[in-house]
Amino acid sequence: MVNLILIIALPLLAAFLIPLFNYINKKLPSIVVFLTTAINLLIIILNYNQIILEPVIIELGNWQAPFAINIYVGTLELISITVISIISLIIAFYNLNHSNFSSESKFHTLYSIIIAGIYGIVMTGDIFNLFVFIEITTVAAYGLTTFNKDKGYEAAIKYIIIGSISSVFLLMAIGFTYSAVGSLNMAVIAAASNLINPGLVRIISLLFFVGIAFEAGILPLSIWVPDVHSIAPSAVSSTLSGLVFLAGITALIKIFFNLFADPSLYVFLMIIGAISLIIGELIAYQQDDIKRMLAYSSIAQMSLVLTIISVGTKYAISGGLFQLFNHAILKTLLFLTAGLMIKYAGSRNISDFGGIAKKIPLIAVGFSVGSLGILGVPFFNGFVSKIMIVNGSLNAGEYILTFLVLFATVIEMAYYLKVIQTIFFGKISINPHKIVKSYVPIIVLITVVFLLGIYPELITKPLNQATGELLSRSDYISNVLGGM
Amino acid sequence: MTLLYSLLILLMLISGIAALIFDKLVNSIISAGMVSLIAAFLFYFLRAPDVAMAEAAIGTGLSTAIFIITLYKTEGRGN
Amino acid sequence: MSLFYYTFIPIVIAFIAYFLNKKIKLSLAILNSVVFAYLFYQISRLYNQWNIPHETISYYMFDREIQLIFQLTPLSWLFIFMTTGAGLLIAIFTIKSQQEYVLRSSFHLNFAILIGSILGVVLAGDFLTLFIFWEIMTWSSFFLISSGEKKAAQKASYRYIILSTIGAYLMVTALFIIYNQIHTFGYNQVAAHLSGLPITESIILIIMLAIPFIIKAGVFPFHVWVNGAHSNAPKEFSPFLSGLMLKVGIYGVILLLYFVPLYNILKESVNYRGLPIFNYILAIFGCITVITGTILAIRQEDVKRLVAFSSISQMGYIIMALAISTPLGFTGGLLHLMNHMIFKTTIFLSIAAVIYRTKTTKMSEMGGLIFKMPVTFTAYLIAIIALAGIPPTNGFISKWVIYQALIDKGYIFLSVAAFFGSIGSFMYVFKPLSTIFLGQLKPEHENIKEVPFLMQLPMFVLMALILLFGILPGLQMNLINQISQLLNIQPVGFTLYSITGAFGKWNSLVIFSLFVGGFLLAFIIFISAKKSKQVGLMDTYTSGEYMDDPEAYHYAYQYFRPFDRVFDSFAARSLTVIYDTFAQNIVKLGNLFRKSIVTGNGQTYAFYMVLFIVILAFAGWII
Amino acid sequence: MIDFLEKWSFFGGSVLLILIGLYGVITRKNLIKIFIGLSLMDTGINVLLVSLGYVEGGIAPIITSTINNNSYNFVDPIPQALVLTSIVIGVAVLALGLGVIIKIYEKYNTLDISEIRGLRW
Repeated sequence: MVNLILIIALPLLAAFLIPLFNYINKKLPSIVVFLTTAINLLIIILNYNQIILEPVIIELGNWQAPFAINIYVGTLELISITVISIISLIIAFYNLNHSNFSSESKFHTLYSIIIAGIYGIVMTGDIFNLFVFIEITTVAAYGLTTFNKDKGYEAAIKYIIIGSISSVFLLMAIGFTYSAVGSLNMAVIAAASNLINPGLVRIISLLFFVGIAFEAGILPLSIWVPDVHSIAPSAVSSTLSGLVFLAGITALIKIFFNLFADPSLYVFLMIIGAISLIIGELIAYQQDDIKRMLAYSSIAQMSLVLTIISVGTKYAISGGLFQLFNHAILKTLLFLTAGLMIKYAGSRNISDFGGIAKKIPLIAVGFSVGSLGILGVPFFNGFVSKIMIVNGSLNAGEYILTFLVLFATVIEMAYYLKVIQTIFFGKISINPHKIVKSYVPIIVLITVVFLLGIYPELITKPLNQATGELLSRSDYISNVLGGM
Repeated sequence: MTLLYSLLILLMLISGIAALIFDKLVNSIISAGMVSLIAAFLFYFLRAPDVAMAEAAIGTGLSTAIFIITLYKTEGRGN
Repeated sequence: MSLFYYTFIPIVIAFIAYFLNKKIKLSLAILNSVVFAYLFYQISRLYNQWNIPHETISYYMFDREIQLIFQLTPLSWLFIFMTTGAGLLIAIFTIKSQQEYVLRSSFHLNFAILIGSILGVVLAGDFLTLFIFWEIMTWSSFFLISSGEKKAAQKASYRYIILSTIGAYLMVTALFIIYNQIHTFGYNQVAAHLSGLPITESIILIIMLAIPFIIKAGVFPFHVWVNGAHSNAPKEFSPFLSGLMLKVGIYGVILLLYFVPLYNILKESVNYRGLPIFNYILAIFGCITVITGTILAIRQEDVKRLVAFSSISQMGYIIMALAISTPLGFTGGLLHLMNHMIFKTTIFLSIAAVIYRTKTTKMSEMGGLIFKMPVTFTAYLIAIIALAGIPPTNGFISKWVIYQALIDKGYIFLSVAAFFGSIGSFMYVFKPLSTIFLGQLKPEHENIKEVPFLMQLPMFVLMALILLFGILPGLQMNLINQISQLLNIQPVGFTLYSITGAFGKWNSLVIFSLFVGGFLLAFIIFISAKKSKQVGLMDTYTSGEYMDDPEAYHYAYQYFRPFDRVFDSFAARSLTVIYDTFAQNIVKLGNLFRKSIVTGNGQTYAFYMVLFIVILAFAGWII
Repeated sequence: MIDFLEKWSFFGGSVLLILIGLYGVITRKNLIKIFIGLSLMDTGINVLLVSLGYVEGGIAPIITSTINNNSYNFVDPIPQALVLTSIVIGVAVLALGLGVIIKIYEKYNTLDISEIRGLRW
């Protein structure tokens, strides 16, 4: 058993050593980032079998649970960090060839920091620590947004304004929680949440929701997403859209299922998610800029996940979680391939991608695999999650929700197919630019997509376990606090 | 004592509002610095001297300084 | 060979061939033909082996293993036999016909996947398997349609996929409503569960299950995708689309009504004139489909569109026959299904051959090809004779049985519609005949040759089949009676060359002899008569004006104008417009959201945040 | 009156300061003023957090020469630790934001946020 704290510490350490490495060799930073992500994956694989048996709790500084900051890795967190490590490894590999930014070492520093932050958000068992990791992630994301000099600053300023406001709300929620419970440990708060004044709990949960949902792609709060995702470099877009959203939703799930399990709030989450889903899809349909389209699609997908999870039954939650992880994989694939297509065509507009598939077939195939996965074509990973979502929502008797989800998928189909048709069957209308073709990340991601589509039990079995853990709060509390 | 706190808080709020309604940005920035300074005092009265020191140094000093630098680098350049 | 492999061999081979295709240009088409031939051979050997056991694959979903079941019945044998047969003929056809086609490799890849998925749909033994392969079928056919060379192909395929998906989602919703109660997707269990439910509930579920099939079959009011898809698909795919894909929809209807005997549930609902209301409405829709398809087909100037509308109207016959659910109707429907597949494939293939040579689909741009492409002409001629329902072709027999069934039950309106469609079909199939093949040759088509042998071969095979089944319908009836027995439908009496209808017996051998005699007589007269005089095409007279656009004066242009004028107001009221308006309104709504919400101003976004909190707080989160 | 002030002045004052900051962020057009608003919000939340941990008559949680045996008499140190972290994070974000503002000014030659709308719809 290797200490899991390493997977947060290593990227942070790498981040601050990167300027040094950069001094030695210009190529070294990207290799270092690649190595750290690879080591992280290795650590997780080594620990996998143990964590799947029972949750691992690591207390920092050898203090007992309520007093020390702790790290809690249950099954949900385990799946999340596995997905995160795989995707961050793939993106780091992509960066080996593709990071031609003028300030390369800064890019890799920030990338390492954001990875560390994402791991932290998922794994931490302490709400203030959660705040710190969210801030680490967002600050790194602000920095990464500006790497596209052109409009990056404008996107960044919007992101910073919204991010600062929501961090104030998050901090306020943490303050109220602390004043009510007297502890920052999630398990203690969970144990005490029934004793707090229910009105206060509702205020706190609203503040938490606003503070975290802005990082999780829920529409009125995440309205900055299209600007940032479309402007940032592709590797960053895929990180933000795939991983940061994943972490954000995971944090929301923890807040609403572990901390304050108040089922009367789920209906709000469901309505917010449903509205956000439909609006996100409708706006995505209008886009001509491919990355903006993908960003709106991410918003819609995240809203879908939130809506389904807030149904609150076992089937619905596992379906939503599966969709969440699928989305992380698929959006990485989509953003990476879209970025390559943009570079090749020299334009962001979908209408300029006509017939691009004849020139760069693998990239076009990668994009279509991603789209078909999101649309839920059989034997792609999205199919199983879509089926599970339908099953979950129908099982809970949410017929209107099922209708909305399927309606949204039809709209989604309309805009993804527009792109696929253009890139495969359109007329060539561009004079192509030379690009570095990196096939390995795309092939790996396509393989993962089909692997999960054909053998869904790879993820559905752990997911069922994770859902079981989420729905039994008392186990979580007693796991962390022991016999207290 | 309570009255003193309340007065300080009132002053803080007034400087906060002033920071927002002043036309000249320099005045706004200085008002914002005032808010931080009063907050530092409040921290001290709330038995948090360490926080008070940090707020005084960072909130009042550093923040104001970087605001002024930004102002100088942007619209203040002409003046 | 295991049933499971029938679905996966084409798919796997397709991917292998796709990568081979970079090196060897024709490898995909040839490999596909070989694979389909092998499958065809294997499937023909499966005939009469109805008791081979079910096969299952387990697929872990939700929190349990779900069994995907594959099974073989006479019904599914009929469809897999037809699928691989049609696939084989078309694959052979494409070897030569696609040499200049850029998206060749994508065509073959998707075509093989499509064949595999149709085999999966038909061999499926439970609804989930059916749904999975149904989706794959929809998607691969979507890619096939959108790989058409015309620009409109993309829009057409778009309409196709959106409609299909809406149908599929209705089906999946119904399936999971049922699944949540019985935790299985098996045909029998679902049927048993549905018969236990209150009648309205089960009828709603049945309709939801049936809609994807009805959409795929192109029945009114979901026929809007058919003409666009058929006319814009690659010319080699249109035959398959019309000949087989539409029939898979029919397979679904048969599956629901008879195989999973939901008809028994429907019988207990409101009956109207001896039919469950669902069936009656389906029959009426079939009848409307016949009329709409016929009228619209007559108007078309584009030959592929014309034949597409003809497909719609023929599907109406089949639906009508199946919906009235008498033994005779069922037999007629299945007969017509097979026969339509044969002759419609022939028509589309001969048109594909014409397009291959002339590169156009506008009828007014062709003419006089009879001397240049005699084989294609003969294929087209025989096929349209079958389509119009003239003996001694197979089309006549199936239509005859359908009429018998309709009149026997006394559905006057349906019978009149069927006759109307039959007469209309004379008109619309004659239009391409006279304008493409007869008349005068266009100057630019002076050097056209007959298509290569590999393209003629499928046409010969199909022509032979049309005549064979026209003379010996007993060959088909043998299988149909086996299906009837399986589905507990009373078989219809038959011998090798005769069928017993409601009002008598049809003996095709006698009629065939008569026709051969008549044909010989006519041929002798034709030989002995004086040869007609050939006039140049542009040798047209106007009243002293110079003609700068002879195309507009071509006699093929607005061929049946007087007839069309009668139905102008009818044709203007298009369903497509309604669907399009609905879609546009959704798009407009999205645009409204986009313009009003995403203003680009960071401050507005901050304001949304505050507003969001306030609204949530006062909507009941806090207060 | 005094009781009311004693009970609510810190809480009310800090919440009001946050709201004032929020108002500034939403209404002021100038980017620097918006960031002043953000820093006001930060200050407000810091005061709020510290006041939540304040114990009436307690002493500062720092080691001094005075001997104090009554450990309950300490003001809760955790919120103060939080506030320290939050101040540092706040100023980091502020510095980053102001840096971006300088770049924006170089590019758009304005600080009016309503004119910086290259990315929309």
